[in-house]
Amino acid sequence: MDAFILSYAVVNGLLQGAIYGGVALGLSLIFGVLRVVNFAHGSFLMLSLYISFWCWSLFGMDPYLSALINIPAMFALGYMVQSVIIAPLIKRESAMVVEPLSALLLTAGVFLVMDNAALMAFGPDVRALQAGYYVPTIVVGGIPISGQRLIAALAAFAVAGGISYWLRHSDMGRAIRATAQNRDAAAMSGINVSSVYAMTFGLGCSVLGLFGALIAPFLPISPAIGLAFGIKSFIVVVLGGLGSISGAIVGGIVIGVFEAVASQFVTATSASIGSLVLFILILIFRPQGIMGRA
Amino acid sequence: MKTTIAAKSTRSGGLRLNQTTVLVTILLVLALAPIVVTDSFTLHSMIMVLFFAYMATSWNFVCGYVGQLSLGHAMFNGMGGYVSVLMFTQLGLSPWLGMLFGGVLAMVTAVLIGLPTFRLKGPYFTLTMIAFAEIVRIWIENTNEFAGIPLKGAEGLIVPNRGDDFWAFQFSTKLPYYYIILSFLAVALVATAWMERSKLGFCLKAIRGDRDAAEALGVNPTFYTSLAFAISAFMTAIGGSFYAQFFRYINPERSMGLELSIDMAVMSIIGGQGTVLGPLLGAAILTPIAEIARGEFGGGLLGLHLVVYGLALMLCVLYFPKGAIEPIRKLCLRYFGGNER
Amino acid sequence: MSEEILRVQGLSKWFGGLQAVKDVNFSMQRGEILGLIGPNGAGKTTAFNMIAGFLKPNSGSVHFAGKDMTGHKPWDVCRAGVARTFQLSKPFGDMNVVENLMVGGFARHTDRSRNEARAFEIAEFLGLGDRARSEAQSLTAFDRRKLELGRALCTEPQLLLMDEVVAGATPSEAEEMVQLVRKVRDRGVSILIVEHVMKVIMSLSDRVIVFDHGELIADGKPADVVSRPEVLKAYFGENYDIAGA
Amino acid sequence: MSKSNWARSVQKVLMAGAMTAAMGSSAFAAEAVKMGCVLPLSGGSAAVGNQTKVGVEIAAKQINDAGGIKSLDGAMLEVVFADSQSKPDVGVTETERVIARENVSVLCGAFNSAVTFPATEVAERMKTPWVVVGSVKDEITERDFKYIFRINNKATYDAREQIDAMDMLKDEFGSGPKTLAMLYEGSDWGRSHAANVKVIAAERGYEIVVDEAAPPNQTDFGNQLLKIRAAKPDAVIVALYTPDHLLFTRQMMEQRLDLPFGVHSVGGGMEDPAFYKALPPEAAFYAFVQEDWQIDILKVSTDPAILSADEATKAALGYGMSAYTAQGISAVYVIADALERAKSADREALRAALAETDIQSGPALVTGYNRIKFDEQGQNTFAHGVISQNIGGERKTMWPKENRAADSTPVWPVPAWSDR
Repeated sequence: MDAFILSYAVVNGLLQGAIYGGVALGLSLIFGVLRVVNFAHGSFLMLSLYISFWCWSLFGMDPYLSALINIPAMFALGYMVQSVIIAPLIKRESAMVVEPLSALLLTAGVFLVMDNAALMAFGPDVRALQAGYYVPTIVVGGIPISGQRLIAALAAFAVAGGISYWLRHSDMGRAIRATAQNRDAAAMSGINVSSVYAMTFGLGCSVLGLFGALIAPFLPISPAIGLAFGIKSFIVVVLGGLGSISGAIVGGIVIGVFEAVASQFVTATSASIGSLVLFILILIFRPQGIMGRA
Repeated sequence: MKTTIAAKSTRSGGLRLNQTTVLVTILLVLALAPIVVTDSFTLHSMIMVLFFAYMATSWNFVCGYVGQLSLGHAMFNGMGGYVSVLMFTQLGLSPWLGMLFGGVLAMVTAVLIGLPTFRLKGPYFTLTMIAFAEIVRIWIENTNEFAGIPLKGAEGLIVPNRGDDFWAFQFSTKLPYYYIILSFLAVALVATAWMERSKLGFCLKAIRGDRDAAEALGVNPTFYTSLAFAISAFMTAIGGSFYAQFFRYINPERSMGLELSIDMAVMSIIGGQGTVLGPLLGAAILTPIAEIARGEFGGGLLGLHLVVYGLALMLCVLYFPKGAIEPIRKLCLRYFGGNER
Repeated sequence: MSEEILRVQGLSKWFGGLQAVKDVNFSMQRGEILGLIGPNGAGKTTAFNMIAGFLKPNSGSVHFAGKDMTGHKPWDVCRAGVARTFQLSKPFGDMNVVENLMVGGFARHTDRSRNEARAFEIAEFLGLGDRARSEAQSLTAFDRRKLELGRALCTEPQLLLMDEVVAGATPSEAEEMVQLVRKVRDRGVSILIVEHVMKVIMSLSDRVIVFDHGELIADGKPADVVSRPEVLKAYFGENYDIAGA
Repeated sequence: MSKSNWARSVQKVLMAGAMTAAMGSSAFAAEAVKMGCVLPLSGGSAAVGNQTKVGVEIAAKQINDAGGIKSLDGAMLEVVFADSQSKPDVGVTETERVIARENVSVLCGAFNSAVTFPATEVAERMKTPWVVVGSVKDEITERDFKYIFRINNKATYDAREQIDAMDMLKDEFGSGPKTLAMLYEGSDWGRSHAANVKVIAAERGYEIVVDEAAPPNQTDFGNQLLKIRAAKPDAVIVALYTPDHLLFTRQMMEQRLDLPFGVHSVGGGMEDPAFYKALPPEAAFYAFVQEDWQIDILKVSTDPAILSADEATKAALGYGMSAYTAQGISAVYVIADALERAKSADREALRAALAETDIQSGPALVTGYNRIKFDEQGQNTFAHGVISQNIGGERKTMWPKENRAADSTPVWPVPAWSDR
């Protein structure tokens, strides 16, 4: 393994890993605040990709520009899913019937409905959109870097930073953090918990709205794409620490670089088995993840 | 005859007799059904319903009672199928024996996996089980040969046709398969009913209710969950062998895929997890939905039945957390009186 | 009243850099009700959990009826004859009162009908006889607490560890609980009770031990112990010490 | 999607009604012949299944419009579609259903080898003839079955043809690849193809330097591409379905990965019209594609049935015929041919007629074969793939040489990205 190939692998892994991390941000945020593992996470991304596709295909809208539609649309959808589907469960839970798996099952139901409704509505065909212009590939030290992927990767860092800042410095952000730490105490100090939950869910989904627009230009879109990203996001988030914003990015990069480097030595399939093993080991021995607090 | 049994049990008002009666009645009706049903397709569909009922019951045996959501049970199904088929094709061993080896392998795997993972709570456990099952599936899909055993990767295994041969577990008509899966299901249901009343059932429910309190009451959670998990894995593996023999073909994608695990879990949950008859009810409701959606709409409405699954799952979680069996049970109570089932 | 049922020697526990329990020694006689008191954060619950097997001590030992039980798992401790109740405990869902009680019975016997009969008996004993077939979830908070006690009794303990039995109870409920605990003792069960409500401790305990900052600072008759300056200081702070001196 | 399906079926019913009315009372006498068609209409291979379905519908409509099966008093062909969901057990159940319930005379399908293999066994047991569409697994026609017929290639043919084409180009131009990389999807089709290529490549003296399976629905091929770059093979053999093939091709272009003797795809994504709609044309320049039909047949053919089928496909799907559509059309014409000769919709008679099939002209040969004739195992021994090269955005047949059009010249070796 020469140094050039190795550094190439690391660059690939960084790019892909940051994208994984960006996609996983919402999952981590939602878990951190609501303690809900959103099984339908990938489905939201799938839908967001389709929105970008249709905007382009029907109105010729630039995929990056379609973020302006995706973000509010996904926010609204997330807000609705939380307040219509999940909120009744949380209300029931506070009435002492605690069933920790119910939320997972609910979102699994959302996943089944969304993925298959997409199949019914859009058909199984693979779609891909082509921007009218060509985002150039940059060559650094002989290593070609896809411009589109670089944009998405940089956006992941920016969004993670932005959310962290916002959580710390805005009123809503402080309310969200307070609710995450102690729901009942937050409610007693006058925070509208159900609105915070819906906001958080909407925010988590709107991140997917952004990334849908950012990765649509280079990713083939089909109803099945959601699950592929969904499972990757679970791995990333568990690795980084469920609920941690920076952890999502770190987890994404660890997985990205791990798979990129490992697949130069073994087959890519073995590398993906390796990342699943890593996932299990983390869950068993350090369930709080790399960045999570014990 | 059925009515007399029912009447007697109502009079005696026995707490458990009611459930036993319902169970026996259902099994009797199913056993007699082929007298009326002669059409081979209907029989085939009924075999599929019983098969899924059996799989859901196996899943329920541990997950329903201990309150953990395993989405990795398909792995045991695959093990059962692969071991019995490979022993048949490589060693000429009858699948009737091979399935026991498959079951034992699944049991051992279940204990090895269960020991570290059953400590994990809720979603963590679910995700870990998905990961384990995916590892096994991806590994088999990409392994043509392992230690001299031809696993044939994603291509899958074929069971050579031997015609009508009991020892080869092959029959030219559907009827034998029907009675085989029906007896498997009967055993699984009786085992569940027995387990529910035994120490094991009480311990599992206690662990589901409050793990710390259960420990304080002398329940070793690791021991009892592992025991139930092993039995559940064994039953699931036997189902995998049946599947392999019935279709005479298995591949990793279908036999070990996430979709089968979701089917098993969703059927149990919608029917009523942690009850004896819930999974049977769930399979009886959901399997035909898939058949009808396919039969009526052909390819017109792709994925319709899965949308229905998803909606049913959400409705159940929100409004019938104990599954569809709960309202039915209440209705029965109102009309037939007596104690709870 | 001479046989020693519990002996705790040199028990210590650290959490990170913090020592929650410091070299504690005490013992209990068979048939005794021992009260364990102390201000918040004194290490009562930690010591309690180490005896019940939920925490492993860093050093020291716990002997039960002459047998070393140090670091044994909760279920083994239970089978050896030590039961415990929790400050916050949920009844087991989807099970009625009798079935909840039967879980305890299975710790010692596998015979279902025997356990069922015994569970009914305990339900009567607790005054829950008329609710024996009710869903445990539907009980009032206080009945749940009694159920919690009943489950522990069904394991047929020789020693019962009770954690805050009357927290949140009304005065009349507290009185009922005190009577129940006495009745339990009359059945030959020794009881170690952690409690905040002084009145309960004073009326129930044969003897009281006091914890402060992880150390055992007093051991004696309830009336004697509460008047000791170090106990008053632990409860009311330095100011009291100055004022009283 | 579903809307257009509805519209189409309504249209079909209306057409059939009008037809029967026009033909008077004799048409009422002839009972329609039912044929079952098991296809993956949902699940992983749904895109392909739906293209095949369109082909089957078009061919059935053409035959019915032309007066149905003449030897059966103009009996109409009625196609019963069944969805296998790309799953073996569902495929078997559906086969059972259309045979027992719908009482079809003949079946076709089911694209996925994993489905076709057990489903054809049901057909064999229930003595119903089955015309295999799309499945290439060798064993399907190696079981001494009497009722199973396959028009298209076996898997081993596909692999051999790819290497044959390389050998041919080597002879023609005096240079060719020595080392090969293989990248294939990690399920049945990709893996069995790779296994076949390995055997044949070794026999012909090629060295496999990269051997990578990819689980379906990848989100990134950067790692595999890098591995190929590091191993510096002369050419790469690709067997991927559409989504992965798209991603691979796009990233290969972005990364400017040069291979002197190009990309050799065994079809999959590169024979799917959706593929070419989704990429800039230059991404697939100079790629070789092995397909189960001749892509430029529409330029060669003058058969009105084939030309109108292409129009009908465009109307239904928005793009012209693909290998999958063509295979659906071919299967229906083979069945219609057998029905004409059998003069009966009886399964036994139909089986006998299928076994005697010897078609040398007509729309059944839309896939580009010279002849359809089954051996005693039911395999069409005249099946062969066609390998094209993408020249300026157009796939031109290069192999077999006989099928090459006059103006088609292979570009060999292929130019580097920087020279394009």
